[in-house]
Amino acid sequence: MSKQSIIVTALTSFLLLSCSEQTQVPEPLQDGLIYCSEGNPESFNPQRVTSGTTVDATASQLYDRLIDYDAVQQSFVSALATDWQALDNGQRYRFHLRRNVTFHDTDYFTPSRYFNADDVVFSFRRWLDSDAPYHSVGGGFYPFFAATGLDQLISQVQKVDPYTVDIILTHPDSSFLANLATDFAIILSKEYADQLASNRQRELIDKRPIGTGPFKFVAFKKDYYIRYQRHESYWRQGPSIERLVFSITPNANKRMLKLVTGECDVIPYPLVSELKSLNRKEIEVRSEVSPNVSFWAFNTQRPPFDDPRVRQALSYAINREAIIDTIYYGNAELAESILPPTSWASSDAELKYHYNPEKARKMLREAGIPRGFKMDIWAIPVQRVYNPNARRMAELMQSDLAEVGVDARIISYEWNTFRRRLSRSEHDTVLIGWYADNADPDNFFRPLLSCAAVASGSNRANWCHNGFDQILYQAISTTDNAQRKQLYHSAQQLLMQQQPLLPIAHSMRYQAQREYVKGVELPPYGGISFRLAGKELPAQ
Amino acid sequence: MDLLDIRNLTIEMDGPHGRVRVLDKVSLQLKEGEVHSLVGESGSGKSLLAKAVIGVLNPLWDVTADRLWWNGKDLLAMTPKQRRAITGRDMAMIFQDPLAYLDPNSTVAEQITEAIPAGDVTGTFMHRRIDRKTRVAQLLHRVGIRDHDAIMKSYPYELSEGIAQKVSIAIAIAHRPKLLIADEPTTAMEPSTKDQIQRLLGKLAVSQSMSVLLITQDVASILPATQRVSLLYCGQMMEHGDTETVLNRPAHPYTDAMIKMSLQAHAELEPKSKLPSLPGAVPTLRHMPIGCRLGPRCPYAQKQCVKAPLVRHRDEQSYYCHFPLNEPEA
Amino acid sequence: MADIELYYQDRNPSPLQLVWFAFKRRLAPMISLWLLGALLVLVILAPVITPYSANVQFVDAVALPPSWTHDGNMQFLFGTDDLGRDMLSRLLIGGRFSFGLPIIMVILASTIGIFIGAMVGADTKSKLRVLGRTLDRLLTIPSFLLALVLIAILGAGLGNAIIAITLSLVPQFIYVTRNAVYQEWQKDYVTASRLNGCSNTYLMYRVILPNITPILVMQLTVALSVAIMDIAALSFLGLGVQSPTPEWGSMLARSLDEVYLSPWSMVLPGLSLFATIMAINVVGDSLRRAIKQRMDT
Amino acid sequence: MTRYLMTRLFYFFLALLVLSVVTFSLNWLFPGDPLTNMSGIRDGQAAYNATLESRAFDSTVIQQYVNYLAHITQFDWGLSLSTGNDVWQDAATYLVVSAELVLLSFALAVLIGLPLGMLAANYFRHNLDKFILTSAMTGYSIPVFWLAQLLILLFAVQIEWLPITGQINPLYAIDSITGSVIIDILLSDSQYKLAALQDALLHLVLPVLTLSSLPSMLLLRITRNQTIEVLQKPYVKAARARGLSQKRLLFKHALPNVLQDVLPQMTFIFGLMMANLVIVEHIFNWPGAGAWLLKAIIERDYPIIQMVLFTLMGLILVLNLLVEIYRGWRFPMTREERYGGY
Repeated sequence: MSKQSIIVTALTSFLLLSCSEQTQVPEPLQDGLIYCSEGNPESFNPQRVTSGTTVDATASQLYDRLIDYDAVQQSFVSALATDWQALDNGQRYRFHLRRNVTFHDTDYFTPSRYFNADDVVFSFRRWLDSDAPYHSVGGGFYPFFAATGLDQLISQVQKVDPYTVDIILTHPDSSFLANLATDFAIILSKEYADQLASNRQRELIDKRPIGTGPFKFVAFKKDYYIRYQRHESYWRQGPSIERLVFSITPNANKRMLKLVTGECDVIPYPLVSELKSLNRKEIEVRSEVSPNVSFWAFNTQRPPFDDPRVRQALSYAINREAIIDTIYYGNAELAESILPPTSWASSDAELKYHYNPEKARKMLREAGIPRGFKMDIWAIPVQRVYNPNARRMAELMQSDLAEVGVDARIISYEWNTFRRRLSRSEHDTVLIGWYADNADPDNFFRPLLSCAAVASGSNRANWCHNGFDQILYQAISTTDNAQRKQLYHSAQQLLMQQQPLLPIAHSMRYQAQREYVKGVELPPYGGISFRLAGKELPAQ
Repeated sequence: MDLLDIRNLTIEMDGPHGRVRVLDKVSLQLKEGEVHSLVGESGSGKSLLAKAVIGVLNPLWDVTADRLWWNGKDLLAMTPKQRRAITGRDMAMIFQDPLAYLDPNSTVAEQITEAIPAGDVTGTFMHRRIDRKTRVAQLLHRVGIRDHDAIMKSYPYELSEGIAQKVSIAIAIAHRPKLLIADEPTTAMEPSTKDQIQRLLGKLAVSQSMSVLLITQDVASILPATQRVSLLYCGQMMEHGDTETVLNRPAHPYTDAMIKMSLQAHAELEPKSKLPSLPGAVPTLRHMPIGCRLGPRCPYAQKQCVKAPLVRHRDEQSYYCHFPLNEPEA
Repeated sequence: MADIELYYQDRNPSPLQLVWFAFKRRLAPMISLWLLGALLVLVILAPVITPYSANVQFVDAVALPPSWTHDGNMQFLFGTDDLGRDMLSRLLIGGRFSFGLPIIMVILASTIGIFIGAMVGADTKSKLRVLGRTLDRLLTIPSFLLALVLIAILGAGLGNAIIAITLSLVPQFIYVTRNAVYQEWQKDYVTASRLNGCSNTYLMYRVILPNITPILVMQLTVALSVAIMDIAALSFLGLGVQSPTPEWGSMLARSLDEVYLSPWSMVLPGLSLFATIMAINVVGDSLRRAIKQRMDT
Repeated sequence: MTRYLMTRLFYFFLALLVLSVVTFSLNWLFPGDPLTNMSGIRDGQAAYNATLESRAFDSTVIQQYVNYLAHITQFDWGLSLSTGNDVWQDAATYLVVSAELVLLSFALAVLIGLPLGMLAANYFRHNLDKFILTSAMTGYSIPVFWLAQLLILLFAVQIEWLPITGQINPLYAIDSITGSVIIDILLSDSQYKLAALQDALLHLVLPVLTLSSLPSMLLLRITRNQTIEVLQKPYVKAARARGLSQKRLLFKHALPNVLQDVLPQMTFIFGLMMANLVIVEHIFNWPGAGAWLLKAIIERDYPIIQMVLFTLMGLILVLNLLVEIYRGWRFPMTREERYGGY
């Protein structure tokens, strides 16, 4: 064959290839699902983080917990623990473990035994015991457990027999089981950890994860994708899809367009109003009431934000109604307190900080803040349940602040850099938020504003108030809900007076997906789960 | 039949100041085997005439003629393809500045090879290659280049002007044309080279038995072998006819002036004689005189000259003038 | 001037004038030039003629379409953006950053570049030749990459972007000036002037510069379109102008989130950018053609 | 030719050397510790003192530069400040991704620009020429980032022909071995190579189209103007007087002479593509060097910035060298040494 005819043949086949009418969806696309996540996971171990992005990518996909929380039944249900009892007046919990649960079998690890008590003890000691060999891997920092005080609460984790574990508390705590059911309290494989340790590759435990969850890890390319494969011998009903891909797409607009073109099957934090105006029948937008709050935290360790009068004045300067309208398009409720009104502990607090630039100006003058005072607003670069567009919110606030003579600058970094710098307290103020990991009201207070949370880096206001901590401590020591409600009420009063942060909104949680996607539910607490995910492609 | 028969050829173009007639009703006949010289100052339109014949005129210019015949066939009525079959085969052209008219990025061999008729070389690929090479060498020999091997490999910018013109001629005669148009082939050359080229052209005209239309600026540069001569001024034909007759007994004042000018350059003048040049300068396209365009400069001009003169004939010569010189005594 | 010329007139227009005569005969470049002039006036007068301040937010008029559409409102001619800011005011004020600033940057860069280029070009001794040849090669690196390097050093922000783009434009001016001066220097008329005893400074400013002005003017238009494109691109990538300052590139970037809800917020800045660059390119291209025409005749 | 080659190589390496001096001095110009900027090892890390010594930071600047040169000739660009990975190891796939994109776009630009430019020139002053020229001017003036967005809205969202981001649908599970998605597909053991290839090609359309728009239009204009100029040259007239067909005239005589002057512009066009690469990769989420550079600039990851900039600029120089060598070989007239240089 002559050179020319080779070229011609190649060209024609190329054209045929690219133009041929697609008669059937190729198999990899039929049994695979793409979730366009909003950012990179920091690690593949949720124990080490508080960021929702990381939790989404890991907790429910790769791992299981001892117990789960059923939001519909509002009760704890069995997971890796088949049943449990509270002993010794609530100071000791005994867990009976499930048998025949397998860890992931991947090309980097092949488990030789089933899940047992050793794995539970190893997983808990990782964050509990600073002498544990794996404690310091990845920095030795476990913010959720530090912020909730779980690392102080649990005094010991004991293996009773291969399928029984005892957890001993220092004192009874009404939020203990709730915290245990969160996405952070996951179970790792001790056998894998030992294998890594003998290969001197300990740091790989959080990079190439092994768990018992419905999916196993395949590959991660930073900024581009995470690939998962179905765990064939999952212990309970698993997904009907073979492959799961997290396609990392930080830009909200691009995420929406990719959903429209079918490059994404499911997207979080959609631009709801945009999608609705598109009005496509193959796209479903789902919403769920979600316990969350977005707020503007002042770094109270930096002057002049250490002065409550400044914080109050700035709070008066912000037009929060306008924010609800333009940023949330009305799909949110103005936050009176950090505790959402859907919580049982919520009491009707009165909105104190009405938009009042006059008053703000006056208070700032009294506090000795000169006109043209410069400050930074750090705006999270990703969309969150509680804040669909922090940058834009910051722009709104920028002009509100200009109104009272404050010159605000907006700062934004890539999400992980942002979190790193934030935890180093480099910010003046930050627009961020929180969504609940469990149903306990304590989850809104201790991880966010306790003194322990200052140390763990999740207290964005760096605000440590002993009286406030005292109230929180009292509230978790009792199981009497009426009494707790009373305590949380006074905590909120104190907050409103001190104003370490300005609560902005409680938002609905949204998720958009192609209509053929089944089984991807929106849990009110915690991250997204693809455990039951499936696809029902229309027949060709 | 005339090889080339031109009747009332007119070329017009749109200039910045309106329509300009750059060639005004020029007629010219050329017989097979004839050496014909076309004389005119720069801007007289002699190159335009040649380009119109060969068909490389700017396509935006309007060419009209009562007759533009090649061997009895109407050139203007031909399709470009038919025209191309004649151009370069039956007629060829060489130019004033040979270096500019050779492709700077092809070797001499490549450019000559391109001109060799496809029918001349046959056989297998290798045969054709060798054939071509010998043909190129032959052609180079014919134009008097001996060291053909070195020249063949050269690029035009490596050649001297004389050699380059010889190469141009070699390209032109590769197809054994019936007519060679030589557009001021020696104007810018130094005397010795000029002489060489002129002799080469004369020799080729005889040995190849082809007609030559030689375009020159002055009467002195016409080939010795010239049989007929034409004089153009500002796009108008002034006079044409048998070389002997025209040069010895010019009818047109312009011819007269041209002859005297070349004599002035070549022969020593008698003392006190008047300078035989025409007064004034060649008019610009913008200020073209009406009627006989020589009018403003002609020492014999009268009112009548604002009307273009018709052709008149006298023995072996034709002229366009109301008041011819050297009229035979009645 | 009279229609009939009785005598051949002996005008001696300057090279720039000659180019201008050739330039103004064509329609498209003249329209473009008028457009640019109008834009310049608008941009200079922007603070006076804008109906509102660029950053004031009308809470009750969020994402209002332009006035000519059904839902539009004459109060906001080009509509408002997602925060309720008047698009017209933002576009006009944005023009100061997208069009006005580049003009200043180009003037700065050309002053520096032409000065250095003239000095280097006048240096006929070959001492600097090796350096010059080396720099020629480095000059093939586009200005946007240089601007990125400078941004990497200085950090993002408007001021830094201005410095970065200005500096990155300078080498092209040096290059063009040097070559033009060098070529001119070789010409016979310069040699003649030198033989007449003109000083080098005199030669440079009175003999050579007028002759290379058209080339420099053309380079100015090229640099201007590059500067506009670069500052818009930097702002689009979030490395240039920071919010709330309106700039066409950054307006474009932030409009992407609501392409569907308010398409005009994406179309208008993009169109302004496109029209401006197009006009400059048309002017530059016609200049090039006019210069060529002058040199051919 | 040998002399020509030697001087070109000399200037090439000299330019490369100047470039390395620039990147070397960047380490001081960037904020922070020069050693950290250079090696990616922060003060306080265990390896810091050892690096201090191995990078000759206890010696003179000249020594440090020589040391730096030794490191980069071994492709040791230090560690990334944000991930701690070896920069060059990470770079390999990023660079190949970009190379694929750039080569395809460059090829497309040449395929569009050259023929259309010659076509326009052939129809000089006809309506076709005016039409092509106007479209070229339009295409040349559209900001790349706006064009990308318009193309996405048209082809991906409105008529749903093409995907928007990435190299391939990640569900095909093609491992990124070389970085070039087409090669990776061919290397992979996937059962769906054909479908994957089709998907990858569809993913390529928009980025390639966007990236090649400006260069192709620029090339078109340059080619057109140059062709018009060449077509008015005496030797073309002479060739026409030899009865050559327009086709032969264009391709045999005009094209080489047009190329002679268009070729040097190729380097410039290539440079423009390198600049636009950053924007295009950012918009289309391509895991290439441009997007990587942008991220590094935002995150102030200096070892990466240095490495990518040096490589991109170095590539432009390499192309410049290749073009010069080819030009000198194919068009001997351009070997200016024959005239003693200017």
